Amino acid sequence: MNRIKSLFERKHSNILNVYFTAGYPNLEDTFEIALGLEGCGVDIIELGMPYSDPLADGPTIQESGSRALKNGMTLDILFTQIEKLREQSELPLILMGYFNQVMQYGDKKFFERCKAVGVDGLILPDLPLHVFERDYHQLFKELELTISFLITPQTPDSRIRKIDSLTTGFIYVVSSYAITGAKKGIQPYQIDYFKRINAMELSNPKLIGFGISDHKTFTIACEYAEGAIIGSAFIKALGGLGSLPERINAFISNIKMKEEINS
Amino acid sequence: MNRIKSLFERKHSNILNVYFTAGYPNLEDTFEIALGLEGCGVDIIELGMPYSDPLADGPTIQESGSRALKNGMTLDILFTQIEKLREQSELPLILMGYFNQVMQYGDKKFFERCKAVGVDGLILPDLPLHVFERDYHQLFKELELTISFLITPQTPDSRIRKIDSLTTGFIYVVSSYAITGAKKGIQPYQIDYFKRINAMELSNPKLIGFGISDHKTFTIACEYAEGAIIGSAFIKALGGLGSLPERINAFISNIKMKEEINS
Amino acid sequence: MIHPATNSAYQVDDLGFYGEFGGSYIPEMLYHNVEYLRKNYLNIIYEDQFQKEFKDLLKNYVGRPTPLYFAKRLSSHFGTNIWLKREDLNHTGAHKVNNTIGQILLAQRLGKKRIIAETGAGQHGVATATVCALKGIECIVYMGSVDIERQAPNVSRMKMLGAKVIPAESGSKTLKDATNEAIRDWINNPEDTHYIIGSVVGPHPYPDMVARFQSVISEEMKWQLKEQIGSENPDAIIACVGGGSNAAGAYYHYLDNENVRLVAVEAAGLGIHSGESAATSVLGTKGIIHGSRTLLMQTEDGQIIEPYSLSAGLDYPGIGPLHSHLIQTGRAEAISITDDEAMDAVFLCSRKEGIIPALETAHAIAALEKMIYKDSDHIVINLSGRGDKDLGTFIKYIADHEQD
Amino acid sequence: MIHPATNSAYQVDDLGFYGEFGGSYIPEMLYHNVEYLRKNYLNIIYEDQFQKEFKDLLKNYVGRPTPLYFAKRLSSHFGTNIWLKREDLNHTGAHKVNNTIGQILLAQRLGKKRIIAETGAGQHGVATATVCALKGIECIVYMGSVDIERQAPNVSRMKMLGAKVIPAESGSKTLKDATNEAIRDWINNPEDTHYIIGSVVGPHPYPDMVARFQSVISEEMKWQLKEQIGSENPDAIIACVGGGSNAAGAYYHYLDNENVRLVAVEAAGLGIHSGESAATSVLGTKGIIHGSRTLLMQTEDGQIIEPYSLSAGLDYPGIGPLHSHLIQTGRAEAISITDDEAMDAVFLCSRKEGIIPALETAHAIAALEKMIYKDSDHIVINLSGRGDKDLGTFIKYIADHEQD
Ligand SMILES: Cc1ncc(COP(=O)(O)O)c(C=O)c1O
Ligand SMILES: Cc1ncc(COP(=O)(O)O)c(C=O)c1O
Repeated sequence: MNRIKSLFERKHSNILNVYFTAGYPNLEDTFEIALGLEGCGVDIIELGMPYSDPLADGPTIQESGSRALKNGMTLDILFTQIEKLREQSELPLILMGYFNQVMQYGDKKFFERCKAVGVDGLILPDLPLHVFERDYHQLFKELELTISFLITPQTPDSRIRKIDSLTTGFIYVVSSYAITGAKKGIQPYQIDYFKRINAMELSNPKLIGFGISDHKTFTIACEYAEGAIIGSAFIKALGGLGSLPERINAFISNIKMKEEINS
Repeated sequence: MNRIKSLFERKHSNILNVYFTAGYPNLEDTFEIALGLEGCGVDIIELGMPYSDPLADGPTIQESGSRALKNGMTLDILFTQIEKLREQSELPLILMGYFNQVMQYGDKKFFERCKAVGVDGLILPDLPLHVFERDYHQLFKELELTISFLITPQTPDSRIRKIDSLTTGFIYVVSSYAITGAKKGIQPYQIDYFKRINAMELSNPKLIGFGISDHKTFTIACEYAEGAIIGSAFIKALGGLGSLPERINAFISNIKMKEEINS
Repeated sequence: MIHPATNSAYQVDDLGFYGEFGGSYIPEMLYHNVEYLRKNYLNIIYEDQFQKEFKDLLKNYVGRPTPLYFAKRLSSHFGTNIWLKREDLNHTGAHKVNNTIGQILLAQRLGKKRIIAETGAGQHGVATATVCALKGIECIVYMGSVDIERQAPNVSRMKMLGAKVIPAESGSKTLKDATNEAIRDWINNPEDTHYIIGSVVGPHPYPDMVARFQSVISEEMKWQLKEQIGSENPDAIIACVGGGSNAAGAYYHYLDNENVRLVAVEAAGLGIHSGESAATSVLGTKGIIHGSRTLLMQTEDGQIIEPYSLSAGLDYPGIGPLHSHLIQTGRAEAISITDDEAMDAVFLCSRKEGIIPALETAHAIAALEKMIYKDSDHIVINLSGRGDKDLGTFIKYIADHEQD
Repeated sequence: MIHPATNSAYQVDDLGFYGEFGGSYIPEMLYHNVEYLRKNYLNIIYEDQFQKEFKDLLKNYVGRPTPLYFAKRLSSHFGTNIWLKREDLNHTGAHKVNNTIGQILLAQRLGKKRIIAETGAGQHGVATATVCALKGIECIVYMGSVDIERQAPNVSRMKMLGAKVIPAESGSKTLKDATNEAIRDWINNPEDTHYIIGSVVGPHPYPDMVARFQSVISEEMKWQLKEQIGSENPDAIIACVGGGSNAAGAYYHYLDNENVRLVAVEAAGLGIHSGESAATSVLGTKGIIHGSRTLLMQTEDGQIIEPYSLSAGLDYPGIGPLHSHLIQTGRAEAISITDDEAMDAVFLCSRKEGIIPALETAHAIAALEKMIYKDSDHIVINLSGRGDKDLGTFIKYIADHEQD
């Protein structure tokens, strides 16, 4: 069974999804960071495929992507790294990236390779819903890959329902108008929005992303969804002092307020 | 009798008219230069009234005018200097300047003052013929001042006749298309032009000016006219080495080829 | 004047595609605004009141119609009949303002209080800052820091007009990156902000909308040619293609008239295969950039390649989806022109016609050197802009080449 | 279109005088050329073929008619109806080209092979270099070395157009001195050279001839006003006056219509009586400059005073004889505007209308602050040129004032 699906069957709250850019800070760090996160009790790893023009990301993630590309990261290397990771880890693993990368690799070939190396799901923020439905819905079912679409405070209800019907895995609830890493804290209008979404009683679980950076924002997000996604804040932490495992540990402990680790 | 008229009654060839800017190189040099020129046997002195925007003059004369103005030269000072000069010299004296200076001083007042201090004639290159005829012809007669108009290679015969009829003193034959000081040597087309003018048998004597700078050009000019006018070349000499009398002497000797001096 | 789409093989379809190019590949954060635009743009821009205001501003503010000028000395130089469509005479000095006038009227009707734009050569930035000043609306322009340097006069103009110019420091620090930043701004400010894209790029409906606003160029060409040569149709229309808006406008009313050759001129920089080029139609493969599926310069791994051209307005790794379609179907011919060839054309046009063209435009003029044509042909070059903004580049080029 | 003089109190008389101003105070070396011009200019410029070519170039090359644009936001700022006559939209960016087009056609008919011009702001130099390139004729432009520095973009443009720019180093190194040098050049080259004077100054027939070429401005205004407000006549026409050519053109067809107020705006530099000014109508007395009797800034001893204005195109110690006459007779009102007032108007017009005016033009806009007018008035400001050439000055001004 798909690792993401089974996670959400097992666990319904406080799910922590951590994003990081593959190949950052160093080309071969992917492996160590993933295992480090697993060791800290993270639930899902969202691996960013570094891209030259990441429209939907903020400067921190863009910068990490540029570094990764300079380090020599390619999709082939990334798939090999995931293959190796899968020898040691059964953590749910999502690939996040831009659709141009998929097209240029060859769309079918790309998704099949995902499956083969042990990727569980995809987030492709610029893949249009109708293109997915028309071209890939069936394929994803066959390959047992999940797809997570985003919703925002501006997404109308009818579209949320449509997204809910196509999403497998979880719905990515964009917390605000701000691109990843752009703002701090959670505003009242966001709470209203979370409540509105909850009231819709969607069939998919939800993870809240964008602007989740610390224990406080993580906790609030978890009140209104099954869990949350942390991206920029973790990338920033990776650039800090200490050894890689130390940095990871310190960051995740902070999010979970220590006592939760290994719980 | 007007000193210029009497000069031309007395002398019909090799007349040397030397121009210099009043107040250059130093404000009070006017006196010494004029007497120096007289001492060297120059026939006419053409005193330039320094002007801010001397359209019809070349850079050498413009520069000397700027210096003279910086030295503090004004029309009143100039008239006073001429008055003083007249105490010692009976050399024919012409004032050359732009009509704006005359207008601003007050035209009648200006010409009357000229007469009073002992100026014999005027050259006002931008005073239109018809304005002279209408406004000043009669006055000049009364004041016994001469006026010298210019002719150029482009002046049509009919206009030359008109100029001849209004001119008193001499006609200023502009030797070429070049502004004072602009070119060197006398070209064949200029000789043709001089011959053409001579063939017209004008009633006024003629002095050739513009581009007369040395013995050779002076000699050629004197073949085709009663004499010539030297301007820029002399101003340049005034800026040279040695005492003022030495410079003047050296320059005029050169023009006359020495033996002529005091002849 | 602009008209609703006629039946045409070269018009956008319902999903925003020209053949296989176009569409709307955007993150959800942009969906609401883009979808709202898509649903409403035709209704809004063909409203009587909109059309009246649009035409009035084009006439009385922008100075349209722009002349179609018979370039006598260029014609005899090239041995054919050359007509220059004088978009350089528009207010602000290029065709860009046709589009910004349209979009500011649209933004007002959408109730937007804040305008963002990207700019390469700065002409679109100036044209946007201009219409924002005209309407008293806040204006933010993103511009690559490399372009800020090489198009300094336009940066000064934007500031004079009260716009805020924000440097884009990522990637090649040129047009592509400025566009990324503008899109991010829009994502962050979806409620009060309208994004005025400056070319026929971006997600549907931008390419179609911008082409419609620019179509006034070919609309005028038709009656102007009729008046001057007795026929609406030239033998060829040449235009430079950065994103492709001036070309789209110059082709628009001739798209279905296959007797009229359409020539799209791209920047080959230091040479098409020099590694420093922006010749997308040769070097590009199908991909997605700024929300649109189109020809795109990219690596095998789908990373967008940083383009190069001396000209800041052609320095873009993609082309508008319409142009990908026109080139793919053979409707348009693509020609690539190097920096040096473009500079030669700048001097040629300046010295022969007393018109200093924009460096972008010069690429279109240079294309004549590479085309086959007949003596009797009537060829229209879309003179997309004036070269004032490029004087620094020109003077530097002269100085560099005097040293050689 | 231009028409032969009608009976008018404000037209030049046979000797070239407007009342007591004008005439032809020139050295004999210039007589032949000026006289030939005087005798023939009307015949030449009213030839059918000349008019046809002139109008054709104005339309298809220069981009005329220029719009008469209702400036909504400026109007509400000033509480009256403000119309901008958009000479900034002409090819090369100012009214100057109306005259150079006319004079180059004249020069061709005179068989001249070499053109000289003086320039202050560089607009006339650019306009001259432009028409010389258009016709393939050699072009030499004299420009004060101070102006070369403050109008650098125009110097680059002239070079691009193939003209030779010669610095004038005498006097204040500005427009007056450039004019002196040009006149000297003409004296030295009377056979093959035509001197294209850039304003309504110089010996007769220049002031009248230039005014006629520029009169197309008011000719268009008449039908444009008729079209837009139902009457040919505005309540007032405001124009800046350096030499006065744009003003002459804007007034021309209204000279005899005393219901139309004519407002002439001069540069007061640092203040009319600061010693750094170019406010000729206040500071000037009757005198002769560049062959014409007119109002002139001069010392008691008749030395011409070096004028000052931040604006290179108004930095002239005289005004055209027509304007001296209009001001002396009370037909025109003179208003003086300081550098700072003009700069405020630059910003005002840029921010309110999206039009960056030339620094010269800004003086005309600023005059509204000093005029009395009614809410219901229709006031035309002649927007003589665009401010691109002044960007360096503007940016420096901002920087200097931020430091304060
Ligand atoms: C004068 C000029 N021409 C052409 C272009 C290229 O844009 P497009 O291809 O959209 O016409 C630009 C872009 O800035 C420009 O300024
Ligand atoms: C834009 C502009 N306006 C006005 C002037 C002043 O000239 P005139 O008084 O002849 O119109 C100039 C002169 O260069 C100019 O460039």
